[in-house]
Amino acid sequence: MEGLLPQLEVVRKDFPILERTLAGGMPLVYLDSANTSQKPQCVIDTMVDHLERHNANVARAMHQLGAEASEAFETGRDRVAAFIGAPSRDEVIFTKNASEALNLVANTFAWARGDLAVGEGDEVVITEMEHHSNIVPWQLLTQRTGATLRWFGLTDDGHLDLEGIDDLITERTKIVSLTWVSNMLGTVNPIAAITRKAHEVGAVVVVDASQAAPQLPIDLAAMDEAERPDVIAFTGHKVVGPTGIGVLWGRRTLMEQLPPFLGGGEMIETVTMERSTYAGLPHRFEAGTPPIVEAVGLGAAVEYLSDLGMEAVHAHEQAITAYALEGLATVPGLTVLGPLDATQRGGAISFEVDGVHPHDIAQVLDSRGVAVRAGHHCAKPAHARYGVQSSTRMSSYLYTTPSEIDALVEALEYTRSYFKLG
Amino acid sequence: MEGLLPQLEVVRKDFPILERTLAGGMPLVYLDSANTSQKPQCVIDTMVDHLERHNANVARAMHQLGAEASEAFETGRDRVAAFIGAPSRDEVIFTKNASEALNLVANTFAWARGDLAVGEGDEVVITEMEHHSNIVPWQLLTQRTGATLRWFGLTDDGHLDLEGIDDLITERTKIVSLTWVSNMLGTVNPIAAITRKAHEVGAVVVVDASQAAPQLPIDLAAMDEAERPDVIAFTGHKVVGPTGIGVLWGRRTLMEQLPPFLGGGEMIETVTMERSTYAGLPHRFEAGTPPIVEAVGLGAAVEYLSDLGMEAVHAHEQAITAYALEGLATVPGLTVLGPLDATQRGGAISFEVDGVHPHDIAQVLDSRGVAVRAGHHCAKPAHARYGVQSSTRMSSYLYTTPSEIDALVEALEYTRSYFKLG
Amino acid sequence: MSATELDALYQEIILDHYKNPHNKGLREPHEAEVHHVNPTCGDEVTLRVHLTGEPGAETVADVSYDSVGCSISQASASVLTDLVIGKPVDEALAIHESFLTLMQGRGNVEPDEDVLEDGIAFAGVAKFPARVKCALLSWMAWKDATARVIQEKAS
Amino acid sequence: MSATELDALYQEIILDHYKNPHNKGLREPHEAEVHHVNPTCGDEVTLRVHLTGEPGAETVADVSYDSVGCSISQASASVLTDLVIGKPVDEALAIHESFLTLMQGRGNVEPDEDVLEDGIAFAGVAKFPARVKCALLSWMAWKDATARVIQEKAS
Ligand SMILES: Cc1ncc(COP(=O)(O)O)c(C=O)c1O
Ligand SMILES: Cc1ncc(COP(=O)(O)O)c(C=O)c1O
Repeated sequence: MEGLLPQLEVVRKDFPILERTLAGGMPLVYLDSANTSQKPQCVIDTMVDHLERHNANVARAMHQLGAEASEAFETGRDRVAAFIGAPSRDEVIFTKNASEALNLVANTFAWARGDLAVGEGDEVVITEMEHHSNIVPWQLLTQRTGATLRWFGLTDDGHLDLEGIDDLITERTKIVSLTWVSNMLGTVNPIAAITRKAHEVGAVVVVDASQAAPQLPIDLAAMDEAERPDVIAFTGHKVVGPTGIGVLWGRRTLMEQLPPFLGGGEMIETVTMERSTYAGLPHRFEAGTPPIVEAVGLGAAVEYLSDLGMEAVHAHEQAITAYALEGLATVPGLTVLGPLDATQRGGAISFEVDGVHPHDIAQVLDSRGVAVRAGHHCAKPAHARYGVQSSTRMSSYLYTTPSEIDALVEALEYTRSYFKLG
Repeated sequence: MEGLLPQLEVVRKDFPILERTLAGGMPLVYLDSANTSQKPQCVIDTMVDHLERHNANVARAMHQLGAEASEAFETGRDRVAAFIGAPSRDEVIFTKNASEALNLVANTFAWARGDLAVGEGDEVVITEMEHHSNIVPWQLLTQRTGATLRWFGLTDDGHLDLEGIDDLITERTKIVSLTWVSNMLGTVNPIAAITRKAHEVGAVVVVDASQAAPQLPIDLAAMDEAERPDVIAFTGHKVVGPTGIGVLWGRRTLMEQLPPFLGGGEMIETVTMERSTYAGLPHRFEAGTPPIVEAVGLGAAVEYLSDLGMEAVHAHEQAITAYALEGLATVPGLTVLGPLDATQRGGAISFEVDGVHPHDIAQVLDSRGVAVRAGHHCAKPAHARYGVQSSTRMSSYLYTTPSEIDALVEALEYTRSYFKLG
Repeated sequence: MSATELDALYQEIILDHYKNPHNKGLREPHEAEVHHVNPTCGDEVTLRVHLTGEPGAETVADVSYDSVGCSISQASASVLTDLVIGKPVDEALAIHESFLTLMQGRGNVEPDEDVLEDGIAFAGVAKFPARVKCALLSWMAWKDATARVIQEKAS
Repeated sequence: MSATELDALYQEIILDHYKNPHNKGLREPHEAEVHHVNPTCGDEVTLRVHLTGEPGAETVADVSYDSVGCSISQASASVLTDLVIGKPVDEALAIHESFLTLMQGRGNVEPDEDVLEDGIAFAGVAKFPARVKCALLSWMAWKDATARVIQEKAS
């Protein structure tokens, strides 16, 4: 099959969990990577080496272990900056996950004064395909400031409905926040065009890159400034890195204007009992001990991806997704939610099967070793838009093979026969 | 020496980093544990096993890996709950560190309405010995709500000045937030008495247990309710656990009344584009993918401490601290900041040496393999109170030996001679 | 999970109740209506309770519901209504307790067929932590609704 | 770190400047005063700059400062003032650049004694990342203050 990662079988050996067998001796077919990705040995080993040999707190410590830990931690930041082509490495802020990164922006906007202040008459625009983590923070912001929340609807075939864009993005728009790649529909959104439009009216653009960073090559510095988002957020555990770390890249001139988020150690310049002044970027938004071993692990993770080449990872995802769409089309009663053209979408495919509830599908699949997700995938509004309450989602990644897709399709056939569907 | 951990040399073998040698072949003498603790092999191995064999997202995943990961994650919560004697395991909320835990409380109080609302005329009381992470959040809260920030001063010998307590804790007091054990002075504060007093006026009591949890046995359920804080916060990396995880224990009836902090995946009950409702504790305050492998590691860490016995760990700290205070007293020109009686303090000892700046002390110590911290230790106001701009701090832990203290004292003598101080 | 465990989960009784749920559809009269959601998967139930009799000695006169969800959650709602309708509230609560114990027993609790009748088919569910919530959704809703009616009557 | 590296860090010249700092104490006249802090350790410097001459061709007429900090930060302030006072601003900025390069070179940059004079004693500091900030504190303050004066004069 064209487009697959060269030496896929060798790549798979990098991921120890893929050797696991499950109950009944079933080999693991892991198709839940949009939920969280598996970790290559090099990421695990790098973390272990750090904990066993270089563990110390960073920035504050002047001894040799402290210097080693600080160097390892900041190298993690350099690598992440390189991974997304950040215009400046100081614009890379470590959070605990993508959700915190998005909340950081929404929460600080609530306290912003001057140009960035949000209040009555102002509007925040999101979309109906957002993950809850890119909906609730903006609900809280608008409820708390009296601003209005608005959103792009979706077309029947799973795209953003851009028809009303001129009515939606206006002089009243302060912030536009949207996902690059949908975790439910797989849709890849036209980030550059929407950003350009939003910038024309002076709005700040926040992009949830949680599903984009794992699969698309990103080069912020190479983007036309008018089309470059002001903030992007993603999460470590979906890019073969550990949990406990997320990334917020934010344009310096914006982030320097936003008030502090969490207050405490490391984010200060000076503290008296009466008042404090704050450190520069990135520390200003990194209160307390940062996720040190996680940044070290994330650094190794993005290095691993860069060594494979994000172009190659992307091509692999597209090949597998095309193959999966074909395979799923052969299952009677199965309907895919979202775009059907693999070249226009990411690797998460949500679907329904007539007559079987997603839970029951996932359960039977699991008995065959096939791990998928069932439920609303933290995208209730998008499900509601298509009149479904939940769906089953398969999501591939760089280690997914065509034969795993075959196993999924077979297991779906088995599910249908298990529940005695004609 | 009495009070030391039995089989200290065997215990030390649990910590791989303690075998390290530094530049010049110097063995590591790690006396910076109040900054971050070292990790036993069992914690590292548990994390590796999780990443290599059980990695999946939690709660959302219905497949076998998901069930294993959820079980491992929630077992981490059970273990932490047992470690502090939490009245209910659902009151244990995972944050990214102690700083986030403290900010979570301060930040949500800013949006609280009704009984918990904070505004003009209300007062928040802290102390002059707080870590910046327990100062800045309350500065932000009071600045943003128009409330007033007040604080306990310190006595010359490093204790809270409780003289004016009746004037400080009054009907106007909404929140009292203070540290259990000072990370700079070592002082152990009378938490029970202050909590009782604060509860009498209806104030909420927040306790920063970042330095207490590593060294004192804590049993919340056993405390008289009137004397039990409403919230305690601590951080994983100081209790031989990983970075990237902190703990907030909060009384259910309080936490259920506070508005949401971060919004997103897992903290919701239901989401529509217009509005959302929120999940119960602990999920209500755990937006997004939690620190999964970190919770698993932290669970192993507190198990490790419980197996040693927190009474024994505490006795060890006290024995080492007493020995260190004796040793430091022999160094000419050295002044300890904080209480001089080991039974009344924790294991962090900050000091000054006439004629040498703390940076320079730490540097020369480091050339002998002795790792200490120099600076303000995120406690600028406490330093200012004693008229010093920075200090050197040694901090021991359960793996510290008397001969490491000897090495410190010797290295301090060497420092004096290096800088040609009589 | 082996095929046998799968069969233990999806007993015929469960699949029958799933395909032909009893007492589904909201009915009058009722004194309380509650709406419960499983936040992880989105399964939902709206459930009504109608109690008759003197305070302290009420009887479950009717339970009706409307729901979306998987086979386990649908079937357990159906079984619930069969078990409690017509029973004194005390006895119904005891059945609830017994079902809860079975579900939380991780597969180590022996169900009592005299008490749980068709409910014993759910014994296999207890081995699937992720599905226990599905089985309990309507049971928790029923307990909540019943408690509300009793509290209201008392006040 | 070996004893030799320690000696490379604490060169006699540095300890001399530390014990007898040049130009310490705030003086008049000045056109800008800045206050810089090293957030990690708390070291502080207040620094004043007095420039003379035509816009575009200013001379550093005076630099004075008050500071608290370690031997490295104190000595580097002292050396800074020796190096820049009396120099044309352009030349002083070039010296600044050269000192910065030395400090950020991780020990791989060969210092030019003709340009840096006593400043070459700081070559050993470059190997200690945690101390580089100490050495740069007053230099950054000076550049900041100088930029402010020039900007003010221009506007
Ligand atoms: C007393 C005290 N409070 C709070 C903190 C903050 O902990 P963290 O940096 O893990 O958020 C620390 C440690 O740095 C501490 O010693
Ligand atoms: C599109 C999208 N946004 C945000 C998130 C939240 O990421 P996290 O749970 O790591 O905060 C996810 C994943 O769960 C996602 O898929």
